[in-house]
Amino acid sequence: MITEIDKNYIREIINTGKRADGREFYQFRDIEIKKGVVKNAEGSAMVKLGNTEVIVGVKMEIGEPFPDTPDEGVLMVNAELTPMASPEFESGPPDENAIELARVVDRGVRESKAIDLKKLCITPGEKVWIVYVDIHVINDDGNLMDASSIATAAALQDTKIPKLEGDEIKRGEYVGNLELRTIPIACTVVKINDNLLVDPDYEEESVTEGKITIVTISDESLCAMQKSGIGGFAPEEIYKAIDISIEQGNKIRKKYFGE
Amino acid sequence: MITEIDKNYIREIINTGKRADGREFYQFRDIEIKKGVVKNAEGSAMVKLGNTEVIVGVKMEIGEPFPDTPDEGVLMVNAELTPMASPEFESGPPDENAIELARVVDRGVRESKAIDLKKLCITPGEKVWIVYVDIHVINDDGNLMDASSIATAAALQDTKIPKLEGDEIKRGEYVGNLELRTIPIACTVVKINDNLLVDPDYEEESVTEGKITIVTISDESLCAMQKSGIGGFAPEEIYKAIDISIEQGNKIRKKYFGE
Amino acid sequence: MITEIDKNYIREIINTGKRADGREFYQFRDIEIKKGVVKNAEGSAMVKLGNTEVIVGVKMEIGEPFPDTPDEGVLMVNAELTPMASPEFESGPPDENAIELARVVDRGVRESKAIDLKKLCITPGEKVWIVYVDIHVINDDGNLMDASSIATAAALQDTKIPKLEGDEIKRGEYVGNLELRTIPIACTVVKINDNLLVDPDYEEESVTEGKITIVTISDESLCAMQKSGIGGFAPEEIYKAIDISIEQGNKIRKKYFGE
Amino acid sequence: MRMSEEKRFDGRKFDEMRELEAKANLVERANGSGYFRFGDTRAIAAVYGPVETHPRHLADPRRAFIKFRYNMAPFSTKDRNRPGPSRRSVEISKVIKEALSAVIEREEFPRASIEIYAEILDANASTRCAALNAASIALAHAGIPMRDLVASCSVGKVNGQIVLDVAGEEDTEGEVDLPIGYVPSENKIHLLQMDGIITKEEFKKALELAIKGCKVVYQKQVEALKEIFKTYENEEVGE
Amino acid sequence: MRMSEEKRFDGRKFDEMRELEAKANLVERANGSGYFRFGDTRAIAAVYGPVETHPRHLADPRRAFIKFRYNMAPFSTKDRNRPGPSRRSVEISKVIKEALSAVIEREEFPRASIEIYAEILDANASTRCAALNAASIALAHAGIPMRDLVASCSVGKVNGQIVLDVAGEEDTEGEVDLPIGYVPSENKIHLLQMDGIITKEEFKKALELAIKGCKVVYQKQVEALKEIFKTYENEEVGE
Amino acid sequence: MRMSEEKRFDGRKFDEMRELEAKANLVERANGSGYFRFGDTRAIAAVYGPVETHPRHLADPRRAFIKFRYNMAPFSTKDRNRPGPSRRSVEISKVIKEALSAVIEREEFPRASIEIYAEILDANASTRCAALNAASIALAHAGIPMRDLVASCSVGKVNGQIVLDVAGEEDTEGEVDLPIGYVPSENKIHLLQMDGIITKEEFKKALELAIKGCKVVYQKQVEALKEIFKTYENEEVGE
Repeated sequence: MITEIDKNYIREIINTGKRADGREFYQFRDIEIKKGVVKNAEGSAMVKLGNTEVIVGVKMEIGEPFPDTPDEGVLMVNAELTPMASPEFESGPPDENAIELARVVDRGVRESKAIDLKKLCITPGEKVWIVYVDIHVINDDGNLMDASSIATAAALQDTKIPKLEGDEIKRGEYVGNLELRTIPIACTVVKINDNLLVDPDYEEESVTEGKITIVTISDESLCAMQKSGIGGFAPEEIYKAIDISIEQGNKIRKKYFGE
Repeated sequence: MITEIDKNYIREIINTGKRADGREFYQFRDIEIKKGVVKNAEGSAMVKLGNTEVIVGVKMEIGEPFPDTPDEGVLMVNAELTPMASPEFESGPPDENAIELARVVDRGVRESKAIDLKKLCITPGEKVWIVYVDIHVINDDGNLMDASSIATAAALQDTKIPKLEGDEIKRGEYVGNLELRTIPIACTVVKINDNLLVDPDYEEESVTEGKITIVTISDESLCAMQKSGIGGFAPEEIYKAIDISIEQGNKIRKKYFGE
Repeated sequence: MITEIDKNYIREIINTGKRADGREFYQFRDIEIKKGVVKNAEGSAMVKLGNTEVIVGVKMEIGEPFPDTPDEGVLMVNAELTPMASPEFESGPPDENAIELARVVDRGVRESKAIDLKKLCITPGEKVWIVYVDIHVINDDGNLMDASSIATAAALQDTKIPKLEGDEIKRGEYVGNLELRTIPIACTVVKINDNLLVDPDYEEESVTEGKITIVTISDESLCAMQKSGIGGFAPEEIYKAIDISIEQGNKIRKKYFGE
Repeated sequence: MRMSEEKRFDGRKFDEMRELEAKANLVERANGSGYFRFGDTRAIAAVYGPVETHPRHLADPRRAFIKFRYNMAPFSTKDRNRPGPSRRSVEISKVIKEALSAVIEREEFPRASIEIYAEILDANASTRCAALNAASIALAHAGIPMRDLVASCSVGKVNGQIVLDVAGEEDTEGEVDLPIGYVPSENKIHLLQMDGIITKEEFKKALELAIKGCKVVYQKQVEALKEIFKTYENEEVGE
Repeated sequence: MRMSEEKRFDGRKFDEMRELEAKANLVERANGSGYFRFGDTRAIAAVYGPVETHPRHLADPRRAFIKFRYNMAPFSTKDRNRPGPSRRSVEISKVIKEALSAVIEREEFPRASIEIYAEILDANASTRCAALNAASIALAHAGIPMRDLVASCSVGKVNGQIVLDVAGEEDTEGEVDLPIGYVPSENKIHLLQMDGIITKEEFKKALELAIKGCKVVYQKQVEALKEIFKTYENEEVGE
Repeated sequence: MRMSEEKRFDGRKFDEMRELEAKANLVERANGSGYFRFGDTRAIAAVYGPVETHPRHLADPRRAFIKFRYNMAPFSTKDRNRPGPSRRSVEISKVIKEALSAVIEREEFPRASIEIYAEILDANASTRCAALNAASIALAHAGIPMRDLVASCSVGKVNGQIVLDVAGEEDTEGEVDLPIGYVPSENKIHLLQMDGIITKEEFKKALELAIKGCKVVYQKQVEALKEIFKTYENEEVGE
């Protein structure tokens, strides 16, 4: 889709210390977050990063716990790169990109212990809440990872626990909110011509020399990381990327999550 | 398979008010129905419409009811367009044509309430009869929809309910017949050069400008409809197609189902 | 992979009564058997026939019995022709060759009654041991069938039954060995230019005019047979192949299985 | 509120639709996109094409190959909808594809493909109608030559009464569901499915009501397209 | 009726087959078709080809590619048989394909495919034999050049006794099942599978009985083909 | 033995790895192969290529297409691992593929494919590291031009302590798992994943320890390759 000429142009601008859309290296595109966008979901959020748009819906279902954690609810994160969102996405079961996206978002929520899964136990060993987080990509203009992570945090914050009558879920009636103990936010740092940048758009993604996604939480510690793409990072570059991610995470949590 | 020259020929004949095989527009090909053709099935029928041949077998199995209808048996209709039946059919899971075929036949049986599913409950909420209707296409010379619908009605009429000992089905011993409360019969009306015709053969199907399948029941009401193929119908054409379908349904029910 | 010139060469040598690697017609390549090669398996064995290498691991799991044998454990044999083992193998679900391999090995174990499945019942109708035999091919230099059969016998002989605490398997603690009542050994006889040979290597397999695998047991009776490949056998050739298989089976059982 | 002789569960009149909303241009990466809403039922559709046909043996030397996928987002339904195609979604995709194929000037793009994807974001009945409406807008927005738009809505029979645009309890308790796809300029029905027992006379009444509804939908579609093309014109003028 | 020293569960003698039936020309759309019945076991087969090979990389520049699918109709078994390939059906498809490949003059159609499909309509043991028999008839009916037909039947060991054409209780209670595919003109076995414990001597006796059975099957196959080709001749004369 | 202030569950020091073993040339049919062991964790890898790319539309006119599959043998885990890809194995395959792609001189083989397969034979933590190490050896053994080998190991945080090469109870009870893939000649990290809560300072300490471990791994890889190439030289000399 993107020619070598375009790619060279993107690299050249970055060499001058700027980006094609005028942003600073450590500046996100405009972020728009709308919660409660899906009537049938127990929680939902739409997030736009520039033209990138992702909808996350949370469904609460009843199911069995895992045998090794009989007193805990279950978190399931799934991502669909719908063929609508990009000419490069195809119908069919999730490919390696969709699986990686879902698993990195999953680890951000799981490892940060943002959800107290023990509170989602109904009958130990038998019946627990399953929290399905479904990431649905509407338009891919780059940095799906961060858009999905932010939308997941917002959708979980929006999530209400439905009323139960026996085994039946009374959809539309709720007993309370799903409590979030911390807000995990992913920040993806990419390298282009040895410069580090945040929130790459689709064109910038085509020229990255490696990406690293770092999920930070409210107390500034890290809870998940993932290097992806082709290209390596020197240790100092990773330390720098961590600093950037902590700063961006704090900004986003403050501005959009009331922290 | 069919050349443009052949197609033009078929259209030209129809313009003269006739069909390539000499039939009237509202005339089915010869219908042959044989019940009880499969020893291992609880009910079965072979139907030929001219060279089109379909075998439907009904298997009665024990299973769980759907949660929202705990006191009702389950109807499952499945169609296999076996690769034997046409050079256009391929091995593999049912494609959109097989799925549509099965679902329209299913709706004809289900919506007509031909089977009293409540009578197929064994233990409410736990154990019910599952009625598997399997449509197996042997040769496709057009109008699989009507052939399958007629064969399904005949196979269901042929079906006996097996004896149960605890959870075990005593195959070959029966406690009675599966009662049919009405006989749903599909009639497919196609449009060729603005003429309406019934029971298209394979060659006619290649030149249709839309099909509409209408399932009628014994009291002349409709229980299911499906427009398929590329090409639309004016409202008056649909009303006409309904009249044709009621008439053909009555004829078939009278001649082959003893009504 | 193998050219017609190579194939002619292989055939010509065989016409002189010899084989490319100097073996006799009824001589196996060097056999190497190592048991206990997988720490996490309840039983395992690596077998090399020349350069052909197969690892078989046995895992003991808890599961439900089949409804028609409520008091018997379950044997499951599965083979993976890993894409590592040959340029002709592909990733993905088992193809017809992998399925045939697993099923012939399965029949050798099952029909010989080598394992007393009744001893693997824990709670009749509810809980039994499932014996998973997984054949993992590391390098295919021909005659996977016999290599897999020998490795399966060795791995089963190596298998220990884990300790149970309630429903939980205490991995690494054992209550005893899985007893083998007989040692089923497959011997595959191939025909090349009307000569019968055992243990074909990969190049010889490319010129066979049919294969027959015969599984013999300790008392010299047969428990499974499978003709495969394109090419037929006269009855006398089959009788000869049986004699060869009994002899080879006895040799292998004596040398490697202490019989 | 119960259904009475004059009003429905949700207070609408028998021939009254839910609130409608139509938009174009929502998916920047696509060649065209559309959005349609019936009350709480929301669909978004995007069009890619004409593009090369893959795999090649599907290419038709006489006309464009039309690909259509109807898909429900997992969170769009009361109980989570398992991702991946179902028999239901395959059937719906087929009938919508056929309705759209009939209005697209397919002969303009021999050997090429036009790929159309519709996602249901929220489902409260008539999702196939919303998908078809959004897809029609998306095709027009992508500049794909069409004889006309397809407008779609459904009618039902609830407590013996023919009603327009079934929703909520009407959907689960209704006796008949009849979605149609209609092309106003040709007065032709291009999508029609029917479930449930209905007499010939009732059917006639239902179809007439559905056509009335489709004409309202059509107005909404046209307005959304006018809106977006006006924006484009202004942008050009502004340049 | 129990199996005695002289008779079987169903009253047959040890070397007696069930009623056999063979027919050709049942599937009008196919290039050739055949039908074979052992008692209640019924198989129908159809042949398409030679046709172009898809996907192309499967094409063999020296000979025809042979495709064979053995499939049981869901209603053909006592308990419903779930549609789709099983490990069992994949293995059976492979060994039947290999038996047929050996008799088809594959070198006559380089790069092409011959596709053979067999459906089991009713199953009471020996379904793979019935499928192979029906497929042989179908190939000959399609005019595919073959060195000979393959004839197939099975023998078993039941209560220690070698019996021809196992069926019913013999199938579930038997100790050994031995299906073979035989080419009479060459006295060659092209399909052979065996399950269960048998001595070398018993095996010899069993194989001889199976070959005897195959020769009976072969006669039936040849008669069915003669019948159909006679019909064609008469039709030509009549024209 | 419990983890104390000085020792770990298995008696190792905090910065001590398990026994390492590296070998080349184990899969005769492949163009190259390698083996790597961390204690009880064993991986074997094989390389085929450069070969033609299938299906063709995946071919890249500028560089080789790299295919990598990480797979656990079903018997390699405590509970049997169901065959076939899992979401976990797909993700691991992706990140290892990317790490290897960065060091392979892909531009040398435009349009071609290099296929790399790694099998875990026995699993006790760090399986992805073992697979990456074995694959690096296999690529070098196959003579595929590379800028350097990738060496991989993991560090963890267990009871608040940063430890090298987690294993056994440390894997199930640890707070953090951090596998890295490192290219010594360039001092670059090419694989990095992290799970669990860690401060920036702890992370720095962990990464430094991991790099130390990778350097040890690298020595083992180089020795294995020297060994095998020495054998080849001797064979040539001997001829």
